[in-house]
Amino acid sequence: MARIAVQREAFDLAAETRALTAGRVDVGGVASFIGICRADDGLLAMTLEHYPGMTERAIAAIAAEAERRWPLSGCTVIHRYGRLLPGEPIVLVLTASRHRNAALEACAFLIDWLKTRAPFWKSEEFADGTTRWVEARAEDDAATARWGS
Amino acid sequence: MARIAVQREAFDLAAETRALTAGRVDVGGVASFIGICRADDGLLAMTLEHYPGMTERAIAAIAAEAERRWPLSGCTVIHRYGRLLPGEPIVLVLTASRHRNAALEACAFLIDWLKTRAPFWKSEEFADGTTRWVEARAEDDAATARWGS
Amino acid sequence: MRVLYFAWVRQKVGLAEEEVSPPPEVRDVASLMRWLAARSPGHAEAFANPAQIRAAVNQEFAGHAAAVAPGDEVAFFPPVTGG
Amino acid sequence: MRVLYFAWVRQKVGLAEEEVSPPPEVRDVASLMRWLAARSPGHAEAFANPAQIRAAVNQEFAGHAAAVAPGDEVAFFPPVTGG
Repeated sequence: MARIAVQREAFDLAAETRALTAGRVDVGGVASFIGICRADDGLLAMTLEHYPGMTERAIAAIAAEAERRWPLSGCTVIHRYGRLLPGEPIVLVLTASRHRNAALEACAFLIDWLKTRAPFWKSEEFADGTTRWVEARAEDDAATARWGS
Repeated sequence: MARIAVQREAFDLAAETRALTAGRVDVGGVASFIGICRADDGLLAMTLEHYPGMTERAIAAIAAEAERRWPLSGCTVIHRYGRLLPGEPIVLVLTASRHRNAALEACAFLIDWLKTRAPFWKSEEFADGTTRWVEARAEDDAATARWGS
Repeated sequence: MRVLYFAWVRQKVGLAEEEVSPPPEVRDVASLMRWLAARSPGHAEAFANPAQIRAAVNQEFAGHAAAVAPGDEVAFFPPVTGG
Repeated sequence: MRVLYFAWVRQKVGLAEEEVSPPPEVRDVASLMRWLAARSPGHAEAFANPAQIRAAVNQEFAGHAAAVAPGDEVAFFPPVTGG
């Protein structure tokens, strides 16, 4: 059963990692990915909007799919929303397994699917005062497609 | 230039992650993998022996290969040696990049190559008093081979 | 029926959500979009190009042919950009 | 020439390292293993199956055909199991 959180606050990587492994001696590897806000093209800030209720369900479904595909001993997904500055973390994916490949592959799978299957939208603010909605990218669809459906 | 450490002590995941991203606004993702000692088959402890001097060179060469293959903004490999108990972390690989795929793939590459190209040997102690050297596994060679040479 | 809007769909409509009672012939997502488009200039602009709009019915992603019924929660938004 | 042993090679030889002065005809890793095998029963046991042994010359992995020379640091060990 994955731990899912959708929150404004930052997350604690070390604490989340400990929670996946504390008291266990059957975990051989923990993989993680942190997505971070970049300051491309004079970006000042990014605001993430989401669909409360559906977001948690969608992420739980994605995590359940990862747990169906790989023998995970634990899985954590924390996705932030609200206004974030360059350098701030946006999303954390953590996977634990007996075997390194299961943890690494499930981690890559989760972040690819979150990109295209979790109901978040990003609005970017730039130094020149303009704002724009981030458009979905064909390469993210391709990254999702490589895992099959 | 990667940060390489070969040490007896545990490592600090959060501090190492911060070191890769502090003051930067061009990092879009940080991937990590932590290998952990499992208590399989009644294992009581594992002792890692290594080749001081060569170990650091070999890991630096592996990290340089990762930096040649992927556009990384940072890379950290910390490998422990000495006697470790079940549940204790053995190795940390951290990769940072503008793009998530570069970070995730380089992280998987590094741990695969460390398995077969870093001069470490593991001796296992079991509850029945026996000890044995861990043998190299054909599947680790296959995992290394998938990256080409 | 509760209708929710997100991202630029929300901005163009000018509302985050509204309660609507479409007529019985509105039975799927596509016909609901056409019916909503007539409610205001903002709605019309939001739904001007239905191919750009994604939907969810009762918090599950749904195609434009998916059925909708009184009591459903239906959401409209651009393609998602999570992660 | 400095010779280092690791893991079960070290245990069988009974030494972690030793200084040796092989004769001039010992020019590669394979002939060095044969020459070392004659030094003691422990050495003989360690090198009984050369196919199980990996080597490094001056801290770089080296095949059994790699050259060795006076002044080199040569290490012998089982296949590595890092990570």
